[in-house]
Amino acid sequence: MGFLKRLASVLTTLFGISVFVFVVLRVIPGDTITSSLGIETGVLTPEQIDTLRAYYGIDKPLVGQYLSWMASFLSGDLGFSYSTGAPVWDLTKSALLVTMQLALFGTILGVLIGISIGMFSARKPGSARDFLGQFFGLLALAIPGFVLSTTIVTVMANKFQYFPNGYEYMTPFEDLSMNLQQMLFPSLVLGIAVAAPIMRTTRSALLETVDKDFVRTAYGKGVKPRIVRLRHVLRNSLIPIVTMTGIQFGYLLGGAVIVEKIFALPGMGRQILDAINKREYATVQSSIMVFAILFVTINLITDWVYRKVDPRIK
Amino acid sequence: MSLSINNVTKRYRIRARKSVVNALNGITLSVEKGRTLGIVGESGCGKSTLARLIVGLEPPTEGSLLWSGSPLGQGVKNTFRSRHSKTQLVFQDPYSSLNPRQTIGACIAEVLKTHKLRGDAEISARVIELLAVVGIAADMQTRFPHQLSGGQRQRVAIARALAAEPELLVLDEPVSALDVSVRADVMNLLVDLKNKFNLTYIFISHDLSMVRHISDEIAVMYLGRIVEYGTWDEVLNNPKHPYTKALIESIPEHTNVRGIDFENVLEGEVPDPANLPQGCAFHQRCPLAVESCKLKVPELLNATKSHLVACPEVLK
Amino acid sequence: MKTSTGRRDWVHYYFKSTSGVIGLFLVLVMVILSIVSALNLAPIDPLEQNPIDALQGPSGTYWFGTDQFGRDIFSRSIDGMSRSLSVALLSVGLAAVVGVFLGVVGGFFGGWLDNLVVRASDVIFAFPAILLALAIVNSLGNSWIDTSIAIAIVYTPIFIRVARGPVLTVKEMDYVKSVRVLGFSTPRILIRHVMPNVLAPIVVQIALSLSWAILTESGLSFLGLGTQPPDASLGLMVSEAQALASFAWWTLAFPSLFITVVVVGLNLVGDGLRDALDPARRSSG
Amino acid sequence: MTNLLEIKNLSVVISEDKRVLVNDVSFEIKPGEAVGVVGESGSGKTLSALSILGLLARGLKIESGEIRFKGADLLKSSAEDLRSIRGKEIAMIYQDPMTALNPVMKIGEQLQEVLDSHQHQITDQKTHILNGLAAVGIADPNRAFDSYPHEFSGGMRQRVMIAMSLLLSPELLIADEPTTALDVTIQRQILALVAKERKRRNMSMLWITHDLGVVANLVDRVIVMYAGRVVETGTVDEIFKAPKHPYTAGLLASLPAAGRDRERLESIPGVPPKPWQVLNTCAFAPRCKEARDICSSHRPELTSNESSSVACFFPLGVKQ
Repeated sequence: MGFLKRLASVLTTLFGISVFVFVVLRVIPGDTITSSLGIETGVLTPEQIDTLRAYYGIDKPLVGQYLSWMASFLSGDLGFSYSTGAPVWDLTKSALLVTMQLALFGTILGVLIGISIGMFSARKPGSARDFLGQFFGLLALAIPGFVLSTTIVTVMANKFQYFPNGYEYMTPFEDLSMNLQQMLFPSLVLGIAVAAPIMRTTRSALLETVDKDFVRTAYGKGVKPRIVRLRHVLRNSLIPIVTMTGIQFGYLLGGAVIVEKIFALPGMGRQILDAINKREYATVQSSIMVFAILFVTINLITDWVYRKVDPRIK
Repeated sequence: MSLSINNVTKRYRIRARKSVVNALNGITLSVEKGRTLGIVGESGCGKSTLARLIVGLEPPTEGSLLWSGSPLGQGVKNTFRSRHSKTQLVFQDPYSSLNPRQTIGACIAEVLKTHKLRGDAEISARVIELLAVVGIAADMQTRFPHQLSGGQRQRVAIARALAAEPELLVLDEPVSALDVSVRADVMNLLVDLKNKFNLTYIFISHDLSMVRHISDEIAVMYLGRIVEYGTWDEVLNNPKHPYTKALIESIPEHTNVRGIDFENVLEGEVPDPANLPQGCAFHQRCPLAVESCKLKVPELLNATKSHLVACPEVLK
Repeated sequence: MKTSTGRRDWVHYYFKSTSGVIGLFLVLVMVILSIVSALNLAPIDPLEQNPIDALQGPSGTYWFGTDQFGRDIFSRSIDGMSRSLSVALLSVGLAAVVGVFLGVVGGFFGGWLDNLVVRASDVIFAFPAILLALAIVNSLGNSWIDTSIAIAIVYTPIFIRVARGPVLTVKEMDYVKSVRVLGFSTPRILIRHVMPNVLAPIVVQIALSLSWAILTESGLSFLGLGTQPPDASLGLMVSEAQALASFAWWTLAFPSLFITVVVVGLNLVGDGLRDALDPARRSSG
Repeated sequence: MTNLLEIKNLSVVISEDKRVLVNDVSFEIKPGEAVGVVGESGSGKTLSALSILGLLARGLKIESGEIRFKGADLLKSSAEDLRSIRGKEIAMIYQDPMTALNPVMKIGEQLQEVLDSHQHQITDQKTHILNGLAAVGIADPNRAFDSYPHEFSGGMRQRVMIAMSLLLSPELLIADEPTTALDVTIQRQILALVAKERKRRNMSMLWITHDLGVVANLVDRVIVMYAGRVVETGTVDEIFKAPKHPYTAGLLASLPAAGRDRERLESIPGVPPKPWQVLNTCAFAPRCKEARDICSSHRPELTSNESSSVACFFPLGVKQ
C-alpha cells in the first residue's frame, strides 16, 4: 500500500471516530444544556438558554452541529472549560505531555520485561522456568491496575514513608529528579500490565519460529547456536511482538485513566475523568478526540516499524 | 451431448499491484461425451482456473461454456441446481476437500438430501452403495476424514461427487497428493467409474505420465493459452510445439535409466502472468524464436485435421 | 489410527491439562458463590450496617472482616462477584452474537458490507477500551444493563475480527468450494460447513473476553461509574479501601483476590480450550 | 575403498512415547558416489537424512545406531565438532525453497553467514559469494546479493540454496527432495545443475526423493525404504532393470510410462503401514503377492550379495 492510500485510510478512520464521538457524547445524552447544567437550568432565563444553545451550537440541526464542532476542533479551538473558563486546548497541552511520558515509560518497561521473560520461558518449554515465566504472565494479566496501584500506594506510603506522588506534580523541565520519581510507580504498573501479553506473544512466537525451516537451514550450515537464536529466531519473532506492542499501547492509554487518578498525575485520563464528573461535555468530547488521534498516530508508527522489521511488506 | 468452451477469457484485477492478470486467454475447447480430455501445464498456466470455470465456481470474463448447448459457467439463477449437478469437481488435496467435522457417511447423505435425489428411506442404502462403488467398506461411514488415509479420502471425495449424479467430472490433479504406491489404485478406479457410469472426464495435471495414461485428447497450456491440442498419440508421440517438446523431455522416466538429457535444458523461468511479454509468451525461452514471435500472439492452427499447434515456425 | 468418533475428543483432551482443570475449578467456585449471593443465601446481608463491628479483622463471624460501616466483606464480595459476572455474561453475550454475526457475514460475502464492518470496527478499536466504556456509560447511565451495553460495544470488534479471519480462510478451503459446486444453498454452507470450523477461536475468545469484561467492569466501578453505593461491587470496594488499607488490609485484600482469582480462572480455561480445540496442537497421533 | 559416510543400525523414535519411525537402518556412501534414497511419505527417508547432521525436529530422537563420517561417529562427537562439519564438510538442501531461507535477511548476508561460521582460506569473500551465485545460474549476482528471498521464484531460491551449500566445497551434499516443489521444466534445470556441479567437484551426494524417475536419471546407487526400513539396495541398473524386492518391483510396475498399457495399471492393494506397527514382521507382507506365513511372523533381514542387498524371504528372480 502506498503512503497516500495509507493516509486516506487513516483519515477515514478519524472521520469515523469523530462521528462516533459525536454520537456517543452529544446525541445519545440528549440536550447538552439540560444535562450539563442539570437542575440549574431552571434558574436560567429563556434568553440565557438560547444564548448558551447558540454558543454550544445545539440550536442547529445535527449535521450542522457536527460540522461546526469539527470546524472549530480543526482550527485548534477545543472549547472552554465550564468550571475554570480556561480554553480546553491549554489544559490539554500540558496533560498530553504527562500522558505521553507515562505511556512511553510504560511501553519501554513493558517491552523490556515482556521480551525478557518471554525469552526466559521459551528457552525450555515445559520446564520449571517456563512455568515460572507463564505464572508471572498470568498474574500480570489478572491483577487489575487499580489493585496493583492501590497496593503500591498503601505499602510505600505507610510502611516506607515514601510517596513522591503526594507532592505537587513536577514536569521534567521543572524538576527532573522529582518527575522521574513521580513517574516510577505509575509507569511500572502500566509496564507490568503491558508486559503480560508481550511476554505471551514473545514466548509463542519464539517457539513457533524455532521450528521453522530456515532455522534448520541455519543450523545445517553450521551457524553457532547463539547466533541462530538472535539473528534468525528472535529477529523473525519480532514481527508479532511489534504488532502486540502497538495493540497494547491503546490499552496503556486506557490504563492511564486509572493510574493517573490514583497517583494524582494531571494527565489526559484525569482530565477526562474530571470533566465527566463535572459534566463538561466540550472538554470530554475534545479530549477523547485528541486521545483517538494519538492512538491512530501510534498505529501509524507501529505500521512503519512493522515494515522495517519485515521486508516482505511493501 | 458435449462440453464446448468458446473463446473463454478470465481476467483478475490485482488491486494491490494495480495490474490485471489474464489467467485465461481465448480458450476454445470441446469434449465429446464419454471422452477424457487431459489438460497439462505448469503452475500459472491457468489449468485450475479453467477447472473452476467449468464447474461454475466463477464466471468467465468473456466467452461461454456450454454443456450440451446450455450455459454452464454463467450464474443463471434458476438453473443453479441442474448446472451444479451435471458437472462435479474432484480436488487435488483430499486432506482439505472434506469437511473435518462431518462423518463421511453424513457428507455423502447431505448431497442426496439437499438435491432430493433419493427418498428419505433410501438414503442410507444409497450411501453404502456409493461407498462400495469407490471401494470403501460400509462400516467406515461413521469415520471422520482425519481417521482415513489420503487414498481413502480421495475415494470419498469421488463418491461424494458421484452422489450428485454428474455427467462431467473435472479432476484437478486427483492423484498428485497421494503416495506413489496408492496412485495406481485410484487411477484404475477412475477408469472403471468412467466406463461404468458413462462419464466424461477433464483430467488436469502437471504430471504428463498420468495425463498420457488416461486421456483421449490432450491440451497443453502455457500462460493462459492452449499451445497444442490433439489426440494423446499426436501430442505425446509427435509433439510439434517447442514447449510441448521441452515438457516431454523434462520428465525423468524410470524406464529409461540415465536417459534424461542434461545438456540441452530449456532455460529461463516462466514469465510473471501479470507482466507478459509481447507476442508469443514462450518466445524468450524458445530455441526456435524469430523476430516475428515477439510481435504477434500465434494462433492455434491445424497441423493435421485433429492436431492444432500455436507456433507458425513448426508449421512451415 | 484411532477409531473414536473425534467429536468428544476435545473434552477428553481438555481434562488432561492440569491448568485447564484448575481454571475450571476456580471459575466454578466463583460462579457458585455468585449464585449463593443472587439467591440471597449469603450468611449476612451485604447491605446490613453494624457500626459496632466496623473494621473488624477476619473472624468466625466475618470471614473476610468488615468495612467502615461494619458490613460483612465476604457477603459484599460475593455480591460484587455476582454483579461482575452478570455484567460480563450479558456484555460478552451481546458482543459475541453481534460480532460473530457481522464477522461471519462480512467475511463470507465480502464487498462493501465487509468494508463497512471492518471500517466500523477499526473506529471502535481506535479507542482504549476503558476510555470508550467510560464515555458510553457516561452517556447511557449507571445501571448494570447500561454498563453491559457499554462493554459490549467495546468488545464487539474483537469478535468481528476473531470470526472474520477464520471465515476468510475457511471460505477458500476446498471443502467449502466443493459444497458450492454441489449446489448447496448459501445458508446451509454457512451454518453446516463454515460455522463449525470457525467455532473454536470464538469459544476461546468468549472465555478471554469474560475475563476482560470483569476487569473493565471493576475498573469502571472503581472510577465511580457503574454500580453506585451502597450496592456492593468489587471495584467500588477496592476504591473505598484506598483510605482504609493502611490499617485494615482485609478491605483491600479480599475484593482484589476475588477479581484476580476469577480472571486467572477464565484465562486458564481460555488457554485450555485453545489447546484442546486446536487439532494442530495435539496431532501427535 | 573406504566409505565417506556409514550409517549403522540407526533407529529414530518419537521421544514422548518411543514409537519407532526409523527402524534399524544401515547404508553407506563412498567418496564421489551419488546415492539415492527412495520411499513414500512416512518411510523414514527424510528422518534418516536429517539424523546425519543432527537436525531432527523437537520431539524426535535417535534411539540407537552409529553415523560414521570419515571414520568418526557423529553421534558421539561434541556439539561444536558437529557444528564445524555442518555446512563445511556436509551440506544440505531442502524440499521447500520458499521456507528454507530466512525471510528477513538479505541473500548475501545468508551466504556470508556460512563463511563467518567456519574456518577457511578464502580471502576475497564477497567475490567468492558472487562467483558462487553466478555458478548456479543467477543472472545478476550483485543484485541477488542485496535482495530478500521473497523477491525470487522457487526455482531461483533453490539455486540460491545450492550456491549456499557449495560455498565451502563440501565432500557430501544431502538433498532432501529439492525439486518436488518445482515445475518439471525447472526441476530439469536444477537436476542438470546439480549433476554438473557434482561431476566438477567429484562430490558425494545423498539424494532423497519419492520420484523414481529422478533417481533413475541422477544417481549411481539406490536405497529403497519402506515403513522405516531399508528393503533393497543396488546399483541404479539393478534396481530399475531387475528389482528383487516385491515392493520395488510393484512400485515400478504401478507407474504409467511411455509404451505401457493405457487401460490398467498394476496396482498395489492397501496402504503403507506405520513403522511402529510392523517392527518384527515384513512391513510389506499385507500388500505382497508373494507373501507366505513366515513373512507376517518374522522379520526379513537385509542380506547382501555383491553390490546389492534385499530384505525379503522370497526375493524375485532368485531360485528358492
